[in-house]
Amino acid sequence: MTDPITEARQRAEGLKAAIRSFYDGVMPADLKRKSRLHQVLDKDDYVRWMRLLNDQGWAIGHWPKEYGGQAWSLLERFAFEDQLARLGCPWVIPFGVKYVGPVIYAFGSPEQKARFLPRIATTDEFWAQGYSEPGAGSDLAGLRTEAIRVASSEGDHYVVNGQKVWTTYAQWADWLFCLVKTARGEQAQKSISFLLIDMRSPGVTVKPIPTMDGYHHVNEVWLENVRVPAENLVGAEGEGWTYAKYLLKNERTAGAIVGMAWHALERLKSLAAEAAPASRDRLETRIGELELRFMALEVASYQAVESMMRGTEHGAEASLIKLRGTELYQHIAEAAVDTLGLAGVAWDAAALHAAAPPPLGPEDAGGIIKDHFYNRAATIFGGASEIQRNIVAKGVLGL
Amino acid sequence: MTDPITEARQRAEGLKAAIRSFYDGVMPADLKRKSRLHQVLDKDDYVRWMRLLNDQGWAIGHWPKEYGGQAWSLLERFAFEDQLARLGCPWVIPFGVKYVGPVIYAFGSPEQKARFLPRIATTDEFWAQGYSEPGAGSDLAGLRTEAIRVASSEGDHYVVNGQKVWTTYAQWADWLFCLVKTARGEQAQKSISFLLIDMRSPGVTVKPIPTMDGYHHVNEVWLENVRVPAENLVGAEGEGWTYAKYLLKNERTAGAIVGMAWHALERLKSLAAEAAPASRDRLETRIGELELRFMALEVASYQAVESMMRGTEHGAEASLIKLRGTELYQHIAEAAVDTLGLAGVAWDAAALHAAAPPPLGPEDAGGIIKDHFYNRAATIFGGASEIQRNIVAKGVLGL
Amino acid sequence: MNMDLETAAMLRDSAARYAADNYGFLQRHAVLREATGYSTSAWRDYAELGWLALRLPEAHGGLDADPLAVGALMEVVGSRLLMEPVLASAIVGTGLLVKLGSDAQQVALFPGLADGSLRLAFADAEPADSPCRVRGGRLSGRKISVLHGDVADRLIVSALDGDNGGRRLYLVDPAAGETEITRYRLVDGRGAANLHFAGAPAEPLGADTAAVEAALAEVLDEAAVAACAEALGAVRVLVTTTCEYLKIRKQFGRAIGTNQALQHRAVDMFLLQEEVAALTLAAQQALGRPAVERARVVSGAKAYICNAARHVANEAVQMHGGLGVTEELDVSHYFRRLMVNAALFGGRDEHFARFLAAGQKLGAGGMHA
Amino acid sequence: MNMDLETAAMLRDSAARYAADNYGFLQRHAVLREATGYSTSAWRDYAELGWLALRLPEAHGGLDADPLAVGALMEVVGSRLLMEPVLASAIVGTGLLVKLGSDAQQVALFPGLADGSLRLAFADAEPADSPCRVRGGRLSGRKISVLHGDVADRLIVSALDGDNGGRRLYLVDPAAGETEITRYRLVDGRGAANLHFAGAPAEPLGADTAAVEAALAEVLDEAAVAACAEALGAVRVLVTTTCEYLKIRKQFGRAIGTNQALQHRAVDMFLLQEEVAALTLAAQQALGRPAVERARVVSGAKAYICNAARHVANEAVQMHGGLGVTEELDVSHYFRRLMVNAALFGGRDEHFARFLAAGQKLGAGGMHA
Repeated sequence: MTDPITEARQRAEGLKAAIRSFYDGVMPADLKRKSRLHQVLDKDDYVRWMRLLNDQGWAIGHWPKEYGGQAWSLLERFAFEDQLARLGCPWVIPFGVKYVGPVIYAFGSPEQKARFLPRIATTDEFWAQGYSEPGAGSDLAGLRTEAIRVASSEGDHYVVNGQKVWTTYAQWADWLFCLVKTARGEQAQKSISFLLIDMRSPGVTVKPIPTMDGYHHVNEVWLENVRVPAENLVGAEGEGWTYAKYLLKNERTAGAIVGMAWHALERLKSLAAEAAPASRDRLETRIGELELRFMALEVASYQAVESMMRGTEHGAEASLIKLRGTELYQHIAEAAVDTLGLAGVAWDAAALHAAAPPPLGPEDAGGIIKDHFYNRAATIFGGASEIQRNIVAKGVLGL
Repeated sequence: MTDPITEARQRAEGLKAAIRSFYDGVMPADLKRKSRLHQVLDKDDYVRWMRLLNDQGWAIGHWPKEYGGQAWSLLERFAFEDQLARLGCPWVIPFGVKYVGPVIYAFGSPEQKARFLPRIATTDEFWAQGYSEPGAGSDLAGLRTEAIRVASSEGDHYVVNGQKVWTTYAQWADWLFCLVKTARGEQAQKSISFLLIDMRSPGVTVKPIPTMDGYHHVNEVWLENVRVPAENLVGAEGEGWTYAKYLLKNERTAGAIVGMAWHALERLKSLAAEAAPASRDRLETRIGELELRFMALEVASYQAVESMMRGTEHGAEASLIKLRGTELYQHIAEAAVDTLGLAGVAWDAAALHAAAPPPLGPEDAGGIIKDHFYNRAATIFGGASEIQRNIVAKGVLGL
Repeated sequence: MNMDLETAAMLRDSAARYAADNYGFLQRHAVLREATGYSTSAWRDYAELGWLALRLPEAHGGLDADPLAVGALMEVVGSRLLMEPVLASAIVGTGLLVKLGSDAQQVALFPGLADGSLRLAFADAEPADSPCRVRGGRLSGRKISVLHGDVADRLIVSALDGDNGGRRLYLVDPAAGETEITRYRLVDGRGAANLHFAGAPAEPLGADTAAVEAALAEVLDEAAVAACAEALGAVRVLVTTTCEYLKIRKQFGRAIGTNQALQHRAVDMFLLQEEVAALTLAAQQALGRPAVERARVVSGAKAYICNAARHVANEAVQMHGGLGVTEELDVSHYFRRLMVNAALFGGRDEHFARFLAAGQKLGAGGMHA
Repeated sequence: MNMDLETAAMLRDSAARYAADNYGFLQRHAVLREATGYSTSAWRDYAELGWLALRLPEAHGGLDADPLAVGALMEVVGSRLLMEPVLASAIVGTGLLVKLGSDAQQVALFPGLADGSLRLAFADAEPADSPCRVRGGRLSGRKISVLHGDVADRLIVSALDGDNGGRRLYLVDPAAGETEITRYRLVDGRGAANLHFAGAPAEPLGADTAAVEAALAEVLDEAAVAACAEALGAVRVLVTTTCEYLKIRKQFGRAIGTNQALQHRAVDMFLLQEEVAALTLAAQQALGRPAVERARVVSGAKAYICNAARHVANEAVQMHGGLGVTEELDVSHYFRRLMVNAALFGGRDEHFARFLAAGQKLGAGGMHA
């Protein structure tokens, strides 16, 4: 008799091996190169990537079998993201397969499941997430986007007004899953509902927010008298907070940061190997310290995932991985910038596109810098480091 | 025409040179050795030391000329403490000459000045400070020691009841200057008075607080129905807070931490020179980082002192010196402990006394460890690091 | 070795119960005043509880415990700051004897180890100017900072083999003469000694230099990992104690734990605790792996834990304010124990260097490619 | 050089006033879109304000300003993120010409420097595989990351003297042919270039190798110190801006600045700011001291300030939350400028190594015994 953890470990190892052969044998060279060099990926690249994963059965590997998934354990989910990131693969866009998909299969109507789940799996429809609002980043109680239910002859609908912010890839999205207020004056948590909004609806405006990495990731999404059919409400009115928490639980097991840190460390070591001999000693110590922190992150993360599977978690596991992972990743990036020296401050915009001219300096310098800027936000988005510490202080330490 | 700062600089340089010749020519060898090795100094050692300083005119160099001082500028005061500490001299016991002396000459009665000041200068009387109370370390509003004024035929007196804590060298003290409550229910700041208490009064009990360096520095002082003549009240009743703040201002310009850090760095460098060649490289970098932090502390401190003299201070100067100085000093001590390796965890108690047997390891290891323990409290006493940061946040940054 | 989480957990629970009942803070204060530097009655209890047979082979009535079980015990040792020579004698000394002892040596010494009548100490560090050397069965030279060397019944001493060359281990009976012992305490109160051998009778331990080197490396890694577990026990107590103190200590009218700055620092202590736990477990698991990989994980863990434990100890003292440096509060005792813990069986710099070197040997992909 | 605090303060005030009126955040956004990477009209203003003559000798109508005055200007450059080639041309390029230029070169070039019609860039870093070399007055090789090399009218290029040996400086007119210029922007938006010389006419600057080495060391130290002052200007703005934001931004119903954790972190930013200020002043004063002492203080300051500025920039971004990484808020612009600032004229590791080396040369007592 094998215990579930041992079995999950074996399956995770198998999955990792399969990913490595996929990377060697199936993954197109242009996608590999773009991703490895942190070049700019466009929507087509991402859709292609997500479909490649789906072809392997991996895009929705964590879904239950009845919805086409493989019912992965937490450990497999974690190992999947970790292994892809170690190889320097593109981001596994989570909004469909990881965030809204599970909410729909867990709480959606049969019609919603039939309508949305297949196209999420294949990325035939691209999703975005409408959570944050100006002035209500981490504080959902401050949510102001309102949805008012109106009865009409063609069936009920909601009229939605408000503004979402930091909406990643809203410019590509077909659908937005959205937290809205469906009741006033009530206790914040009981007034929030979970609505699916067609981005082509009249009244939806997407406005880019330029960020310092120079590319277009995040947006403001303005919702002005947007008419949303009542059947696009997930579950019950006022239960949005419950679904959001469920979704957050899925967000928690993010192995990507471990793999990303590993990949960045390997890149840093290659850069260091070319550094002037005089500075190599000190660099070696600095890299060694980062590697040691990586080892701590890695063993703590995998043990945390196993604790969650055993049900022996203390509740701070996700925060630990997020805090340590993002901070380590940023420090690796800083070491890479320092190692590049003067080549690390050239904004090699041309090198960030597939048909690139010769780079100004080392081949991957442009991507390292762009990534450094992009990931400066890693300790801010998805629950800022300060929020993570607040959560642990209150929820785990009882302070 | 020389500006006052330039002149003060020249005088400070002169003072430092004079201290160096004093150290080379006048300072007794046994005191030098005890102090350099961080051995245990007893009361006689300290009294002898303070009188040596007074013989040079330095113990009260910062007092106005009319009370026998030299009216040192802030810069000279700072340089004085800095230079002594760099040479590894004993602590300049501040309770008399630095703390209570100035309060007495600024706010005391002519009788008090005549009675106390000369014996403070010569350390004929040894003073201790009665500020902290259990549960009221940094929070003077929590002060509970009460002094009730009673009229009698022999003149008025106060009856004092309460407990002081962390009272350094109370076991040696002839006098205690003490904050007491002379009124109830009133606004905290208006109810505090500044009283001078003869330690030989009936009802005064001194109880040592053993600390982890193994020596007797701090005490609890219990005051039970202690009768204090009314003429030992300094200034006016209810003005104790004003005097305490004045005293604190004198405490602010503490150059000793700069000199102590310098001295500890030099000691660390000697230790490192004997370390195994394999670890010397990494040690060199670590020491270099500490030296760089020292340089920052040193230039920031001296510029802060000059700002105070110019009246252009922002108010955070004292906190900066305290925070940076104590944290650096502790980190230097940790590096020394690490450099000593196994020799750094032997509790060489015998080596801490003048008539010491051969040390267990390097000659100064015992003292380094003892000092490490003693100065673990440097970020706690005299305004903990947390309190310093609160002060700057509120008082300077307006947060 | 079969890693067995459940057996380890049971041992941890029973040891913790024993220590809670018999080794409270005040009881320990009494132990600190004993001439031996530890409690002889507790030591007898340990023998009865089977702790001293943990590392002995089953064939000799021992438990042949895996690193998880050893770690479980060491966690309790760290959490209650037990003063007895568990690590020095029952783990390191016994481990060397198990791996290197001849049948005769094992038959002669195992019973005493199991019943606690025989205490071992391992003497390794020496001053550069007086290396230890054995010629014709006689040992000369100096050893320093020998943990529990003040009370050991037998010493295991590393020395140059002056007859055949190479580094070997030797069994020395300090009572057999020609051994001068300078006894003292470490900063955490445990006994130690500097030793001066002037031709002390020395009996070789282990068949040859190669066997000694291999066994020594393994046992020293076991010792380092046991020290990690001890640190974990102490760190857990400091984190818990500090969080409790933050809840009860009031300043300016409210609990100081309501201050966000202290909350965040407490969280950082807790995160370090979790990393110490994770690395300890990883290092225990690594003890069975090939030498370079074992070195990478064990030394990485020890180096990281030295620093993490120092940070936790510093923060625990700092947040307890003045009380944190007093003898009356346990915090300062954990502070000192962790200081010794960090220096024993390889300090942070030594292990970090070994971690780096092992990484280079493992090559670019490391263990995790 | 006579250090004059008052003159410096006056210059700082007047420059700050000019920049406040003419170089606000929106005005700068327009400058960022200019093809030159800087504002030609602002550049003309600087000439009129005398900034471009600051470093010129009085005999040539210049101000012969001391390091305090140069620093005062650079502080304003940093506090408003001015994009023009003040540092590259008016300080470094001009400094080299003042120290090394022949009478003829000075007479020919000073007027253009003063009126802004002539912009210099200093080309020093080169790829290891294409070092620059001059033979028979012709320069070959590559240079990289030349600040404002995209617009410079004259380049000062370090190269091996292929005729006489040793390292020299040369004046090159990029318009005179045989110079290929790859123009690009640095991450802070300022222009830069990689240069490829294929026999470009090159005119020696400086009498001999020894004179060049000495002058170059001095001017590079001046440049490093000017960069420190620029960092100080930027750091001050970030600290002030962050404190303001903490007061106005509300979360969970109250200003986030009421959270003690953020307060303490803001204090640490402020302490770093004060240390940056103190080290900058110390480094300015050290420029007049003997070479080793100068190296110790200047490199120490630059190394410390690189790290301090990075910490302040990171914290400023972090405390501004998502806004901190947007183009719309100035914080991210300061972040990028400080990144460039740290890399120019010697990065943190290079200066730290020089700080160490100088310390060893100064010996045990250092400067402060």
